Amino acid sequence: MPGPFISDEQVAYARTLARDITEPIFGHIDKHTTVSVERTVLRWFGVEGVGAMGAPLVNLMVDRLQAAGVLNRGAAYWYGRALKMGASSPLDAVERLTAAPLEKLAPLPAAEEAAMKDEVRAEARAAVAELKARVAKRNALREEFPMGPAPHKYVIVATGNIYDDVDQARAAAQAGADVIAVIRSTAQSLLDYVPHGATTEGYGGTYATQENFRIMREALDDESKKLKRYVQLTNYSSGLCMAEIAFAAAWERLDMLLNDAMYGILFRDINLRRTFIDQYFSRRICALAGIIINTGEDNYITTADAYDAAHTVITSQFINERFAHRAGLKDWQLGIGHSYEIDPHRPDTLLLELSQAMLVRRCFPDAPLKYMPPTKHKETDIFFSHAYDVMADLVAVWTNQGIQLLGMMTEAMHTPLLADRYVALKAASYIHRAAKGIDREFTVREDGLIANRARAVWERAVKLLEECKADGMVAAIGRGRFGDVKRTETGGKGLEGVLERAKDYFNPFLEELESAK
Amino acid sequence: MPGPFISDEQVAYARTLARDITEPIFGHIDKHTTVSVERTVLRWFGVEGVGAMGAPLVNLMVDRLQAAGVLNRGAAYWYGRALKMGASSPLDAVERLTAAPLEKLAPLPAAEEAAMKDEVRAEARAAVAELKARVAKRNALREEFPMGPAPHKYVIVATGNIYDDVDQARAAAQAGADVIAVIRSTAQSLLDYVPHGATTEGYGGTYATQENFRIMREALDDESKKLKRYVQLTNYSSGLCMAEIAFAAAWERLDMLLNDAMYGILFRDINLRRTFIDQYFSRRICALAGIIINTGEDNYITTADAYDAAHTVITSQFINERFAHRAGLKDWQLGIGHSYEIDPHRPDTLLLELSQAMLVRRCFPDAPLKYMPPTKHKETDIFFSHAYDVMADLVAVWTNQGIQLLGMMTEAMHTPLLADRYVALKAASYIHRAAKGIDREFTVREDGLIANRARAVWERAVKLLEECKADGMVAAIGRGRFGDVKRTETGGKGLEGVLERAKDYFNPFLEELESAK
Amino acid sequence: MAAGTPIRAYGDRRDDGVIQLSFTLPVPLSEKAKEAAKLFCQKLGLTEVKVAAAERAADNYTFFIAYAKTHVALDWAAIDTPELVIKKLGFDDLNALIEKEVGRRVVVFGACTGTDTHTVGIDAILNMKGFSGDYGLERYPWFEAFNLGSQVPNAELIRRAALKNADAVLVSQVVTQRDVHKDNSRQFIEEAKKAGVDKKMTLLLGGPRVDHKLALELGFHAGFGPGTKPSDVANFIVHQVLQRMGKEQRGQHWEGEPR
Amino acid sequence: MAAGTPIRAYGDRRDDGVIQLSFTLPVPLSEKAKEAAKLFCQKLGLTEVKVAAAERAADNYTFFIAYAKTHVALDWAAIDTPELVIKKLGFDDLNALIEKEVGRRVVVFGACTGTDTHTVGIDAILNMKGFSGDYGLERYPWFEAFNLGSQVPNAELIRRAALKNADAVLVSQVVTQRDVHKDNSRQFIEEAKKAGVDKKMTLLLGGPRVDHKLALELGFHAGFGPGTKPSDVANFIVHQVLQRMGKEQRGQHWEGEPR
Ligand code: B12
Ligand code: B12
Ligand SMILES: Cc1ncc(COP(=O)(O)O)c(C=O)c1O
Ligand SMILES: Cc1ncc(COP(=O)(O)O)c(C=O)c1O
Repeated sequence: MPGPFISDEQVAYARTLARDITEPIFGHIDKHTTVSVERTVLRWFGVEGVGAMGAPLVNLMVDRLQAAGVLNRGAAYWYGRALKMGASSPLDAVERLTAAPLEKLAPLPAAEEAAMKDEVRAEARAAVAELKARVAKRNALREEFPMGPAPHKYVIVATGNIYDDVDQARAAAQAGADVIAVIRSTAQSLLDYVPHGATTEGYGGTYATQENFRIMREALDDESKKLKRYVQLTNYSSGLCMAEIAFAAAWERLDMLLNDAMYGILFRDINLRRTFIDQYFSRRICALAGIIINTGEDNYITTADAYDAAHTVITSQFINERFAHRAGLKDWQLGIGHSYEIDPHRPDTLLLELSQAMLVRRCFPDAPLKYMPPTKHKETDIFFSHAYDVMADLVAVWTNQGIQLLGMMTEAMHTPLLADRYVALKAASYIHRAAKGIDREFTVREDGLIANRARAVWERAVKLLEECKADGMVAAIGRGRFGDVKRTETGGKGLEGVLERAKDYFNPFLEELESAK
Repeated sequence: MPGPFISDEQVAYARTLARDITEPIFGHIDKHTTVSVERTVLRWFGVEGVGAMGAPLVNLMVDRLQAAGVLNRGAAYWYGRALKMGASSPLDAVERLTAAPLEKLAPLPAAEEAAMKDEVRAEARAAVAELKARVAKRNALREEFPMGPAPHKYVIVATGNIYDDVDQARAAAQAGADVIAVIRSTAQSLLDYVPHGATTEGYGGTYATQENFRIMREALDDESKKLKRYVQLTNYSSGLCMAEIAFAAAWERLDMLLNDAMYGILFRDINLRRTFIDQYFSRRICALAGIIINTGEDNYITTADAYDAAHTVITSQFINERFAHRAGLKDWQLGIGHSYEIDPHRPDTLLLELSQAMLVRRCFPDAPLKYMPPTKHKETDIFFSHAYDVMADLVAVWTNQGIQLLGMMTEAMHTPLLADRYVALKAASYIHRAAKGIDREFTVREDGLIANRARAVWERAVKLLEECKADGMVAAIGRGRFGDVKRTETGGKGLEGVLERAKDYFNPFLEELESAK
Repeated sequence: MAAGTPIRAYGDRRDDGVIQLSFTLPVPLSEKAKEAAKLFCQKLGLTEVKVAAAERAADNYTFFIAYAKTHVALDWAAIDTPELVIKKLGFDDLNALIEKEVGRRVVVFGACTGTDTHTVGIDAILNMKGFSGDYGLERYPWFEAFNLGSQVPNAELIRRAALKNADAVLVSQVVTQRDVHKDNSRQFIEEAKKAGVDKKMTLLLGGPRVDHKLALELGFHAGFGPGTKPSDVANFIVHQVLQRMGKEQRGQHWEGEPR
Repeated sequence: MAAGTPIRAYGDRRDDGVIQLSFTLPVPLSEKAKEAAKLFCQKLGLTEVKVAAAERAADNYTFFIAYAKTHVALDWAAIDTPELVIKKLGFDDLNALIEKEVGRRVVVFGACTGTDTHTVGIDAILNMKGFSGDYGLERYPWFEAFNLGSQVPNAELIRRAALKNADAVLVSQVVTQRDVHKDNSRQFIEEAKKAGVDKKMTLLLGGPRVDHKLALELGFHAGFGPGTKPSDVANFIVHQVLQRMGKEQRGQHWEGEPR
């Protein structure tokens, strides 16, 4: 059992701090939108496909609206105007809007505008209903073929080619994987559009596209039926297209998404404001679609030292949690991220890792939690690397992780081979089988190294929360408090895609999402 | 911490039972001797070398004495007589005795006999002193270069060729091994003589010979000095030459010996009486030479099922302990054997293994304990096999094993390659470093699976002790209670080498050994 | 897989030819050692060699882990494996069949011969308890099974089996260092020939490194490897007996799985 | 080892030639698959092949583990490795030497170029903190180090370095899938040639799959692999600067270990 280590009041205090830290950011979020949010709106209306040059239609349209200086009213508004102009289909709407001199378009009379908005709202409601129906279909399949017990064994496929990925994902599912993550091609985070169609050329991963999502989910549906065990699919809702990807994933019935409030800022140098706005909308979609989000605190300790920066993980988790709750996500949807990353050459690392994982469990008792295996200190000696992963398997089952990324013995070399996944799955199954329930066998001593370390980490985590509250998140990020990376409010990519909402900003999806219970 | 699980009174009761079980056997031991014990006596006097046909001189001499029907007075007596006849050297003594018509030799006058015995006693005392001096030299080296912390990592070498073994042992020591075991050639247990000289042809292991012991210890002394860390050496004092090997090992400064009160009976079909007598003398030598013995209960659960037969291990440990204490061994010399052998396809195996190891620790708090890795359920999938071993590493450090045999990833295939040992040592070092002290971090819950299982095993162990007491060891072994193997008192190999001692049986070494404090 | 398609190793993508190797070279760890490891792999015909790890196993030994590609391709259709197909009858049906068709108990002798003492395998086949829930031959009322245990000389096993006119003799070989199992098995076959029982009795070999092909090569009638169940062996032996009696054609087996 | 003695793999005994392999074949698990695996190894020229494990990785994939022997022998003396020998000066001595002999701060630029975002490696070399207790170049008072971070286009890195007349340019490449690191490195060298700086500046490549030999092949002046310490790089660069200044002979290095 994870100890108390700390009192319930202390945990509650951290939550208050997180609320106070995020409130001012919501002040900002509520006043802004981004090109990506607006593209998401259009996608949801059914604007699909790419233009002549291969650019997605939603990009063409939103760029047009932005160039015309009118995007701040919301793409939905202009979509409505296009319908008014007689557009017969979303595609047609795009064409009409792209052609029209929007700057000069006269405002509609108030009543007409209200009627138009109602019409658009109705269409949005229908689109939301359709999304819900798709999600319901997914949920029905999940009920028909119940998932295996947690920790859910999560493995990645990353061939660069969606068809090879399918091959590998099926094999992984057969070997016992509960969750398949399709890793994205390197630097997709920085693309300010979502590539289109099935793709077969990526580096270090496969492009996240709606069609790729569809292809993979279809294969996994098939495999789930064969195995009589639902196999989950996840991808990345990160980077400049956070919200669009969340939508595509929801539509294609994905089960989880990597989605973090700060990852893009820190690790992709994406503008801070842009990230906060996008993540909010993306999370609203996840909340609706019953998608579990996985946060990315584990990344902090691949750049910063895992022992020294342990507290930053905890601090960030509370902030991520608050952002998530504010976006309507329930506890069961919070795959809060942490990892087994302390340098294995140090003494006591199993105790230290148990301490950290238990502390996280103590703070977030109702969240599934997402546990990452060692990566940074992995060696090219695959036998050592395998032994090292096995210890992470043990901590995962000990602390009842909901989602466990399996370490790969070739982590320090290449993206996993088919056999690497097999080896990892076999070992994890053994450890889970062998050790399940170990948490109920032992009581952790409050005077031991584990408890003392947990309290020390906790203290620093609370201090950092207090600093974030006192000086603001922006200042804290500016000081490199998270992941040893410093970012400024106006630096990074994508700021040009952030717009202040007009007074009459119109986004019927946001209305729907925010009013959903 | 290993729980209490059971009360101190319960543990004390088991010890009483073990005493009651072994007492009758000592009645038998004290009245008998064996060819192997007598050969040991001669070796200790310095009778070395082999005769024309390659048979060791001690065998020639003892066989001669036995053929003449006079061995029951003790080889030492006849050795004395040979001296009396003018033998100038041990070798000369052998020749004289072999030539003389012993049956017809007239008894000595009482005074002369007493004088002769005193002389022989003096020589024996000198020989004992020399042995002690050799042991002191070993101990000095151990003090100069302290050993690494426990669990001591124990690996085997088994090339069949002592010179290859040296190569591999040095490599293993450099890679972190604390103990080197030279595995014996298959079926050496059944040889009623100890092969002579350096050997280079063995199957599944290398012959245990005094010269091989010397060669290996010399190499390890050298390596210990280089590494500034004493590396221990062990071999097998088992089979038909238990006592002789114990002597050779003590003389050549070995640190440990595999030595079990029942192993030969059960696994080598060696006669029960023979075994009990030989083990007593061999253990007396170990006691004197500060050799740690390793018992062989782990073997029971390679033939019987490890889950079902768990209690037989505990029962046997108490019996082995009692035999050992009776032979003068101190607790620090008791490498009581057990192992991680439960079928890994079962659920809860880590909990079950922890339970068993904790129970053993609970019963024998002051013994170093010898822990064996999984062997029987090892797979040829080396990656799985490695992960499986890692869990045994964890249990070993958790329960503070003194001596830990490292599992080899190729266990299900072949005797270890050089690289296999390297891989095992690296993993075990990591686990020991990562988890050391974990026993002090947790309190085991008395109402959990671990504690309940420990109590269930305990109950059956005590029942079996009670059965052994009520019906005698012979009956229990006859029913296949240990290792699922049935043996009878007069079955098995080597009974012809057991003799009732004559009233005037003379064995000055035994006198020395039994009077040593 | 489509007939005729060559088969290649699969690492990350179909037919990429990626394999993993590990080996030890008797050289101290150095850049030169790593280069040697690369050359070593190249001499094996491998390309795109990545010497992933070079570990100091000892002062003069380096342990290497490498990943590389091979062009090796196999013609699946051309691979020939004498596969032992055993479609089995269940326990009761098999006993009933022996009663009806053979009309007497089938006699088998088994042992772990030579210097081998690993009895767990042969016990699994012969003893009551059997193996993973499958009863051993002793449990079959219509079998008469003699398990001579371990370290039995080949000649002794044959002598005892001949005395009882055994239908089958089962040899278990577990220790394989320097092919001692093959040497001992060949010696068994020689003894069987000498005693003239090799044509009369069904000679079976088993053990962790035994397969049907190897056993045939060594002169046995069948070979049984890891995971063998007693019922596999029981069924095979009954077929052999019926075939010797002329009641069944060579190579026949029952369809379907045992009940 | 005696000169001229051929080197062979060492498993259990000297020169036994034993190696371990693992690979996946796109076939379902069966006896035939095991035979295929054996043939596969034999086609690699291996003998005494033992297919130790055949694991059902998926319905149509089998993962094999094999042990076998190879005749491959290497001539140790003939192996050629351009080894980068760096006998180093310590932190203070190196700074003092720059002050005295170069008389100005040594300027270096570094980045993770192309689409690579793995900055931990280049940070370890350049940032204050350094790597495993060894200070990074920023910490050296007589170095002026610019770390441009990740995802920097090659041309941009060269442009910035040229503006400051840098002494050395450091390129880090971590992602290597389908040799993207080699392609990107070649492109860097082309850009450097285009900009005419390839003769003027010391061009260094580093990363987990980089070695000195590869870097030379790609056109860099040196390559640094896993475990590189900043002081290795600092010392190497200072030598290069002194050599360019004509103050030191090509290929020279200081004797002894740093204090
Ligand atoms: C248990 C065991 C022992 C026990 C044996 C107890 C006993 N009475 O059997 C003890 C501890 C005594 C022992 C001793 C030794 N062992 Co041992 N032992 C093992 C171990 C751990 C398990 C073997 C086992 O029981 N497997 C389970 C059974 C059910 O599987 P199986 O034998 O394959 O049988 C199945 C099939 O093969 C088949 N089958 C088998 N025989 C037959 C016969 C017929 C006719 C048929 C139809 C089918 C059949 O059916 C069975 C059921 O499916 C293995 C390692 C391993 N995990 O494999 C080492 C192992 C076999 N032992 C080994 C060695 C070297 C020894 C020693 C020689 C070491 C020494 N020098 O002291 C000694 C001496 C033994 C000797 N003289 O033969 C080596 C052999 C190396 C090699 N390939 O040559 C191994 C592989 C360990 C290692 N890696 O070094 N051992
Ligand atoms: C940390 C990490 C990340 C972090 C990076 C954070 C950051 N800002 O650097 C995050 C989580 C963001 C990340 C992301 C990705 N990663 Co990454 N990551 C790693 C990881 C775990 C550790 C790398 C590391 O930091 N090593 C420690 C440093 C100190 O070592 P080093 O880089 O070798 O540097 C030393 C030397 O090589 C040398 N050196 C290095 N550069 C230079 C340069 C010069 C001039 C000199 C002199 C010396 C020198 O000195 C250093 C000190 O000794 C590795 C796995 C592993 N254990 O290796 C994967 C790994 C490198 N990542 C990988 C991949 C595929 C990715 C992604 C592309 C996945 C995806 N599709 O999303 C993304 C995107 C990254 C991108 N676009 O480049 C793969 C690469 C596969 C391959 N061989 O092509 C790896 C191997 C993981 C795997 N097995 O799949 N990753
Ligand atoms: C939250 C989050 N998003 C995204 C990614 C993947 O990287 P990217 O999409 O930036 O290439 C990660 C990687 O671990 C992550 O944790
Ligand atoms: C106590 C004991 N003696 C001896 C041996 C070795 O076997 P043998 O010497 O009988 O070949 C073992 C094997 O584990 C053992 O445990």
